Amino acid sequence: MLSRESLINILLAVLLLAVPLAANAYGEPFYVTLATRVAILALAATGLNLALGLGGLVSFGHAAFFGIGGYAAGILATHGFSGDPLFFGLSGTNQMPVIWLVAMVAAGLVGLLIGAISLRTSGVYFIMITLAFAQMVYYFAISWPAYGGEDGLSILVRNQFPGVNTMRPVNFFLICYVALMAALGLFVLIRSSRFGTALQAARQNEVRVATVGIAPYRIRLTAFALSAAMTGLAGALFADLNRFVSPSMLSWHMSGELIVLIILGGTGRLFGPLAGAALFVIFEYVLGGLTERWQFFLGLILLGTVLFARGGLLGLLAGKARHG
Amino acid sequence: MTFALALEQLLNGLQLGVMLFLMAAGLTLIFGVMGLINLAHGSLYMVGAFACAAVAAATGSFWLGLVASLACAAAAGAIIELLVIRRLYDREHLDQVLATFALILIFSEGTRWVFGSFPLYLDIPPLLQGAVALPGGAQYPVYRLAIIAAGALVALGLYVLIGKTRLGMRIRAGESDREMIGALGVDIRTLYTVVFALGAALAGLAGAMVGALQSVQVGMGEPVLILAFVVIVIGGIGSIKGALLGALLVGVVDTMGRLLLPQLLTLFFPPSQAGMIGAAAASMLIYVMMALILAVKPRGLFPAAHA
Amino acid sequence: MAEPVLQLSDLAKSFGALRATDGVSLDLRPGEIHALIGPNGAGKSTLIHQICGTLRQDSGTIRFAGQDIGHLGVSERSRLGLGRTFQVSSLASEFSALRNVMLAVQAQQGSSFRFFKPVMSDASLIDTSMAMLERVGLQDRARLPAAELSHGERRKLEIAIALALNSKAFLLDEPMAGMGPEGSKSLTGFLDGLRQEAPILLVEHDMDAVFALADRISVLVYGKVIATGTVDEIRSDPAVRTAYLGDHA
Amino acid sequence: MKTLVSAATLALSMSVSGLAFAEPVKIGMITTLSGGGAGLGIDTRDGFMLAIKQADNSEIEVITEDDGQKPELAVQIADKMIQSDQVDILTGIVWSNLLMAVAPSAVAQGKFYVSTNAAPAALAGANCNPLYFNAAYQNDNLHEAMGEYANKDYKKIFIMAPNYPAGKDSLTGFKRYYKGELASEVYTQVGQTDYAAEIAQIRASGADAVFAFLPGGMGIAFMKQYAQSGVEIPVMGPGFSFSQDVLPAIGDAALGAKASGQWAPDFDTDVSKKFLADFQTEYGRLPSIYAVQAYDAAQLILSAVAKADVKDTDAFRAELLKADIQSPRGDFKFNTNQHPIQDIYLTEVVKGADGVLTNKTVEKIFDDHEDAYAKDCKM
Repeated sequence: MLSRESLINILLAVLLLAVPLAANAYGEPFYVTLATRVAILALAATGLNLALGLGGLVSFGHAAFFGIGGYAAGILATHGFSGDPLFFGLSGTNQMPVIWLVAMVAAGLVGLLIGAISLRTSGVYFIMITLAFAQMVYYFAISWPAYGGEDGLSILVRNQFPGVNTMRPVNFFLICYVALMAALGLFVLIRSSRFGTALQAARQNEVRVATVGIAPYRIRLTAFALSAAMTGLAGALFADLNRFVSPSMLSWHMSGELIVLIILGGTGRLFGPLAGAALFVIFEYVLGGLTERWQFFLGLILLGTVLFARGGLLGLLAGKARHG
Repeated sequence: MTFALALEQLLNGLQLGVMLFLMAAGLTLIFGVMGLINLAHGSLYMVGAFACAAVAAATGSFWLGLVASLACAAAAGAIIELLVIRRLYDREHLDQVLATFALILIFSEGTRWVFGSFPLYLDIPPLLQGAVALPGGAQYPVYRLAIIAAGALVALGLYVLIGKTRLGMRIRAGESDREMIGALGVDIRTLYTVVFALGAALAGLAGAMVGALQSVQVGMGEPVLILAFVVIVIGGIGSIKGALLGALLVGVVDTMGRLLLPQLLTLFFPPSQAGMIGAAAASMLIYVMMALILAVKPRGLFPAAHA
Repeated sequence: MAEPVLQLSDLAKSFGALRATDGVSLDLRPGEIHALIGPNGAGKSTLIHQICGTLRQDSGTIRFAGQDIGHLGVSERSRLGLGRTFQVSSLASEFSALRNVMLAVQAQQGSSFRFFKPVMSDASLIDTSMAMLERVGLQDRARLPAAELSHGERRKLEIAIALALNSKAFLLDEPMAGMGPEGSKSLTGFLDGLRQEAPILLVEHDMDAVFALADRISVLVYGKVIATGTVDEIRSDPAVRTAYLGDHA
Repeated sequence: MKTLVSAATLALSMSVSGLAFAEPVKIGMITTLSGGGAGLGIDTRDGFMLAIKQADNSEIEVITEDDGQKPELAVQIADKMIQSDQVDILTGIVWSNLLMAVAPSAVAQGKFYVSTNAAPAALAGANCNPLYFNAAYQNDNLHEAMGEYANKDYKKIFIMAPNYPAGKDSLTGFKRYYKGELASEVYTQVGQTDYAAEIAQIRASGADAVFAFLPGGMGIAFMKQYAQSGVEIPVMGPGFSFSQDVLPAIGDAALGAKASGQWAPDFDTDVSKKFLADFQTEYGRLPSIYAVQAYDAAQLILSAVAKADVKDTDAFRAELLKADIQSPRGDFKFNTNQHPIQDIYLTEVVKGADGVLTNKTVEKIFDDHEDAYAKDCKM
């Protein structure tokens, strides 16, 4: 017998697939683009959810990984397009699978580095330090002239996936959808695995984990790097969606938005990021269509969610979260 | 580099540090007493600057504007404390981050609603116009010296307030044991509102003073907020002394780095490239410094005992 | 006499002017229950923290299972087999009782870096863990979140976790605290059998339990061990009587 | 945010839709209406709409949306306008980085892009495109003009710009024409608000003039601080540094600053005077250079719409290229890379009779100035 939350999750997954397919059939490709945006933001937030939801690590710097993934795509594509070698004689590429791998490895390694220092602290220190490190990456991207600096980097032609015409919005959407579903699947596996057990236990009670002989630092650092890699993958897809990367992907507002997605959807839930991303994009689109002041109202909605509806959207729909 | 330039840059670093201290002191006080992380602190800085510019424009007096900035920022602080912040004390940091992030959106867009999108004009008062001669032949703006003096006064005032007064005693008690002072019959809710308004007023003061030097515009508080975070992380969250030393350290290192790094790099690169790479490196310098300090002392230079 | 499992030599720890641990020497031998008692503020908690590694001693050594562990972290000491329960129970409160024990079992198997296999279908984890829960009598409560267990059940759960770690010694910090008379009685019986498994350093206020269980007792006052001996020796020790009962004994 | 401006004309066209009537030409305007850079976008929108309103053409429909100065948002809006609203022409973007995110893919999808301001070198040279027009200038132009002007009066100049591509282009442009000695070349942080460190360097540099490209809030902060510093070295910059949107916030500190521009409010031509009066009547403030550029962009589009069907790409492009408009700037024609050939003037900040700060024309620096990239453009 499926729980109410599982039913809602299935419904969300089906809706995210059905709406853009229908829109495509009715000749409204823009809604496909919107749905792609939802899928990618949900993927980025699912990455963050590994650290934040499972591990309780409130990272206010995940924009760094999102942006690094984006730049990995942008830089590889630029070199692939121009034919100039990258470094050590390596060449660029326009093949998505290669780009994704590079994006994940790059974001994961930087995550390892940032995590190694940040995880020596906890609580409010951790929040501020991850924020500060993300700012550091942001300023680096802005002032490093080689790849466009503040102006960002255009990807003139969307990158390729073997056997798929990625320029068709609906095809690219399907790629992103599959990536999101794979990430959610991975999230489920990790959550119920030994590693996930240790990670979640470290969130609930750090002393308990240490007392059974598991070093919480190593568990968290691994989770942080995995989380960074997943968010990095989303960044690479986001770059391909917009055919453009810029330092604004690295800005602290982006970090804030990723947290917002998780909270809007429902903290600590598998589909929280997806529900949150959908809600966020709908707000942006509907409110943005009504008023230039939409951020004011977004602020009010957020405040209301934090103060009065702590479970987020899924909390309202599915009731209290349960743990194994 | 001449002595005059070095002295001038040192003063510049000091002035930046003092300004950061005004921001960081409020942040760290609020964290120390209430355990709250307040992202909207930069919005209070902006409120101060806008209040000062609006009142100065209406009355023609910078000084009235300065008073207004203190009053408005304190009032804004008290209002958000009463309406929003006090619901967050018992919450996780995550909720606090989110709620105060939402406040930033509301403040920024709200200010734009009221004042429009164009930057406001705020000039330095006639009394503080111009520059004075420094030893070594350089000149230095009077107004910047005044900011340094004002910051020093505030630091001294905070020292007296926290060390010598009844309110300060309660604040210290609040930092070490929240339940205890409640049990002792101190009205903790009022204390919290007062501390929050005090922190807000300091941010507002910083905003107003800096507003006269820069442009008064929406979003002006955000870069400062992040620097203030770096300051209190370096100094040790909850420690006023740490905030002061951290602020001065960040101010001087940032200013000197921006001067020296590009010059240093001209040894290795042509001037145009050295300028660009140097500027890139200088903008990251304080973050690197923060990382190094944390690698050695994860709780900052002066960790507050209870934190 | 067999080599002690745990041996503290001349351990000292000060907080400013306060000497919380003042030259403590103490050992725990195989098969025994060694009770550590003392009035409030005697430094029992500080001592426990040093043994399990959350506090670092200023001087002195801690030897456990044949090696010096004074410089090791909490998790490393746990892996060597130092099993511990807490004064206020410390559990992953959202997890079920079963999953709390499974965490210990997986740590014992040294395999927390497995990312894909769901633990809830991992027989090697579940069977061992259920066995531990059965030993403390919690098998019927296995699927309840730790937060929903009663006080006494949480105590038992902690012991089950310590059992799962195949501990070479148990460090039990006031296991009787907050238990009703019935609970204390059954727990006393359980601990009595547990000493066959591994020796127990028992910090306890409940004197009935202490006198019923302890092979030896050490009395800690103001950071110093003022007496160590059998139950009868301690009962008749004049220094102990003074410390506990004052002059008008 | 979304405003269907010609609602009345839309209603009209619907009422006659039974007839075989040409579909209206849809123009998508993406510009910055919120956030720190909103002032520039608002002037862009208002200048553009002034021309549209004056034309009163029922076949034109303008959809305006706010990009919030965020590239990814601009891309999203462009996607929506192209895919959903099916616009024919895009325009309005203020910033080079947003333009680089939107324009290349828009023209790749067969839409016209007429730039009202941003003009990165990347789109002016080898990567020029038949569907991409720039009605403003090429980014380097105003800096080149200041370099040329500096040759006259100065020997040793301190040059400064933010550390981003437009800043780099700025100093490159300046150096392309300036022949004297450089006291120093300094790159500041993007969004920097405190220039004490740079001012100290200026003071110590022994320069006889300062060239600073610091648009928006950066320029406001720099000029105010510079005025207080006691440094007496004259400051100059490209027109954006002292345009009408920032002058009120800088205040008297800007007085006397020299800048370059293709237009100033004191231009003594009938077209310019009429534009100035119309703009002030409509919006109650002085227009900035951004308003003029957008006004001309709208005029260009209108001139082409009158003669060709926008769906006939080649014909429409040919009409645009003729640049058959009356610009407040005076002479205006397109180069081979579809960027303007125009005169560039030296201006000085003065206080007008009513106490409002404004730019006064001093002299012409360049006559029929072309940009440096046109020769690389093969179309």
